[in-house]
Amino acid sequence: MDKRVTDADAALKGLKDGMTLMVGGFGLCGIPENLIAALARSGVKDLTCISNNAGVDDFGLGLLLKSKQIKKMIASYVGENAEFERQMLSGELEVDLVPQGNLAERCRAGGAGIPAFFTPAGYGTEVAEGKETREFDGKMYVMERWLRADYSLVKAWKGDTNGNLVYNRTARNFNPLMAMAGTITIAEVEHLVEPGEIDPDHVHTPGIFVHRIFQGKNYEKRIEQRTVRQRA
Amino acid sequence: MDKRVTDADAALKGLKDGMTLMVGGFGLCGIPENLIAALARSGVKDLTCISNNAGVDDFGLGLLLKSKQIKKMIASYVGENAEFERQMLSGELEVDLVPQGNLAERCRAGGAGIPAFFTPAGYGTEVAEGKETREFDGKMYVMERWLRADYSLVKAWKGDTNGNLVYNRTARNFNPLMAMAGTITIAEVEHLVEPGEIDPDHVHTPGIFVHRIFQGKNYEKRIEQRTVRQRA
Amino acid sequence: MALDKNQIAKRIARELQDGYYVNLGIGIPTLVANHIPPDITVTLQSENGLLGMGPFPFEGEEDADLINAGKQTVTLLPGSAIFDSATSFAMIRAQKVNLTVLGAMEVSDNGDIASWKIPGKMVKGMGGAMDLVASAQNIIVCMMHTNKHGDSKLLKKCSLPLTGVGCVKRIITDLGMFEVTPEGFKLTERAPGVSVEEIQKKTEGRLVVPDDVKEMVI
Amino acid sequence: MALDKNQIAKRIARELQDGYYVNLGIGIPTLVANHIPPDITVTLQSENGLLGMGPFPFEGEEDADLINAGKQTVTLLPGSAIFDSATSFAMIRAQKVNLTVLGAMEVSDNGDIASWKIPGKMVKGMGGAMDLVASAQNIIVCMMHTNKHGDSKLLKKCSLPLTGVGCVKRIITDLGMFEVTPEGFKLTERAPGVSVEEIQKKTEGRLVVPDDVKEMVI
Repeated sequence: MDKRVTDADAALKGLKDGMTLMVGGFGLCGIPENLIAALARSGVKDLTCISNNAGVDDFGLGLLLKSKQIKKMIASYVGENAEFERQMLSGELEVDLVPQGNLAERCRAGGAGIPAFFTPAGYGTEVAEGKETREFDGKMYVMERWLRADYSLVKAWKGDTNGNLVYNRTARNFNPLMAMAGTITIAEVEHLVEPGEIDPDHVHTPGIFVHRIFQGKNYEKRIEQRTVRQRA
Repeated sequence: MDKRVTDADAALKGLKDGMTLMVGGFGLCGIPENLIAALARSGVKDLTCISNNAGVDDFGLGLLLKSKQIKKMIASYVGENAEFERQMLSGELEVDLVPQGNLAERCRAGGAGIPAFFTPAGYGTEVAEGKETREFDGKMYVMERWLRADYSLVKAWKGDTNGNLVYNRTARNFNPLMAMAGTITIAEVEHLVEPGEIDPDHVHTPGIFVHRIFQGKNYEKRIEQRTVRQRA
Repeated sequence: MALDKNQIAKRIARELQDGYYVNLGIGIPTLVANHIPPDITVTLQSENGLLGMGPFPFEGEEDADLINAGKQTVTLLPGSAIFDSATSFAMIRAQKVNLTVLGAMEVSDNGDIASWKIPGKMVKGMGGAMDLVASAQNIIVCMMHTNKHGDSKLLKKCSLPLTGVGCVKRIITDLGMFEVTPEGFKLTERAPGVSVEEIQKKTEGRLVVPDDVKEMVI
Repeated sequence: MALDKNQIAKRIARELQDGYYVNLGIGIPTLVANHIPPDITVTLQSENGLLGMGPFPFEGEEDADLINAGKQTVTLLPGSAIFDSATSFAMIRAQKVNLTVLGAMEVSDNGDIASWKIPGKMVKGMGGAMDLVASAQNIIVCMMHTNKHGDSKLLKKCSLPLTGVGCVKRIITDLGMFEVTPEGFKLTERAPGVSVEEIQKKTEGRLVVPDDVKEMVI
């Protein structure tokens, strides 16, 4: 099953105003740069975006915030983005802040057909307000629901035309989980290869989860905190 | 953190009568042969074993059934083992049959700190009797609890002394999930290597889940259904 | 004349569509793989953790570490993927598998299926069947129309412990093909040479027979 | 004299044991990595999906694909492992991580912690902090004893939205080290030259002062 499409713009076919998207990445690490740029070009709006972070002011999801294409953001940490904070505090942007582990597990649950599960994170805090809580083996837990997306946009290092994906280092992060949870999952990869070029044991995301794939270009891969040590 | 022990017998230190064990493998594929043999030698008894299958009469967990070391078996399919069927029908052996996907997810939940989750499998059948059921988005689900083990015995193809594991082909199956869910997880590997010899991106089970590791020997790797095709 | 196992498998294969991911159960369903139309791409999923299952290995090339859910030695195709059992059932529950084909002991006219247990007699376990039937968006059951005593296996109500409730969409037996509808088993095709009367006689559950029931083309 | 950040980190490092897996939060906790005793092996977990985190890379060797949870460029050590975010928090919730060290804005004398939000002002989000504090078997909070207005951050009750309830086991501030007990903050060590009186004055929550409080050895 050849799932390749020509580019990011073609990959977004069918994506409409008001849809829910998952966008992979942790900070600016492992984000689908080409797809985010194409989203900005497309002008699609009123999006609900599920992503661990919201990019920075001029890169990543920050681009879509600046152009006011995002109506609601579901994320765990947004401290790197001043425009985000402004829109949230002014009420322009709906925000649902979710503990990072709960966010990851809720995406996986969406891709695993598990509609709800119990987690200790957030118990006794405002993120548990209005949610069912329960004791198991002497400890309190909160029931959380799965998250699913109309489109999941992920970035991998390598992929084959069947949709099998391999990630590089910590650019993996949320990408495999979000890939599982999309009704349509689009993968952009740095290297698109033929079936057989990836060892089946090394596949991180089996192709069944991926619906469209293309080789991205001009990766900027911006570093947020460049920390180095001196050579002795 | 060097987690290597000398052999299977040393690895089982602390394993006592009445404990709950998880044992990896699907059929005879990917079972910890050395650890099962050591269990048989040890004479430890009244075990509760969680494993997808129960081996065959003279191999795999069948060895421990024959010697009556297993008090209770939690499995999804036991059709390959006549002694098992005899002990179950006679009431000598307690048996809890669990849908395979629920079994896998319950092991993962145990290793992921998720005490309970909802699953569609088994709804309306006898495996859901006495369990909470609930509707989510128009579909019925059953609440299932995590499974955890005092000891998890797994088999990998390669492992390093930090406990990082890599599995080979479909010998992976339940092993990574059970590795997560053991209070003590013991891994036997065909190739024990030094830290640095496994690419961090290729690790299937991160070492944090593994407490003891050793290189097994004399692998029999028996095939249950040898199916072949003729050369043209 | 009633269909043989290969003919059943061949008919099921015609339900496959290009791009489908398919899980084939043990027995007759496995034979479906031999009849996939050459002009479409179908990817086989095996619930022990394999996507892109290939044919049996050549003699001498069997790998004990590479089996399917029936514990048979198999091979990998280019572009296949290996994963653990939790991920395997994740893709099943999330309905990424487009079609599940499996056997049964009994099916009822509301779509219930019994396939895993004969109390006091046979207790092999359900394996992945309960997960598959509770999750699949499209399920085809294939089985003999009657048991060895000649009793119908298409029932008003299953007598054996259930594998799943209201989940079966379509059934193929040696006598014909049936859709599960609110009115019961709807006969859509009859096996070549098999009469509607014979099917009526051998079906205990509610049977809906449209005016014109075509003979199956194998 | 009150401890500086490096001294706090150094003191925390003495709590590490051979074989520990440790998650270090952003800020002072990160500095703990610089003081791990050379005779023990400690493995650092970073919740973005990394086990076996090494030091910062040499200049020119930064890899945008290899960062820690603080988004800093880091390196891998031999025997490290990479995994997705769900697996990362699986190991955290399952208490495979032996020790979590993190910062806080406020801590209450029953072990509640507030660290993620100042309503109407600062809303960066909780990141992984809520998961870490709800799961860890052993949590050390490190922070300044008072805020920039001189108000105590060791309180009877947190005034800010909570990150977790009853979870903090131990606190290290610039003034001393404290255990959370049913009776309140128990002072176990005071910073060199800092008096018990000063600590009492700057602690709003219930403070338990044993007869003999040793001076901290850095």
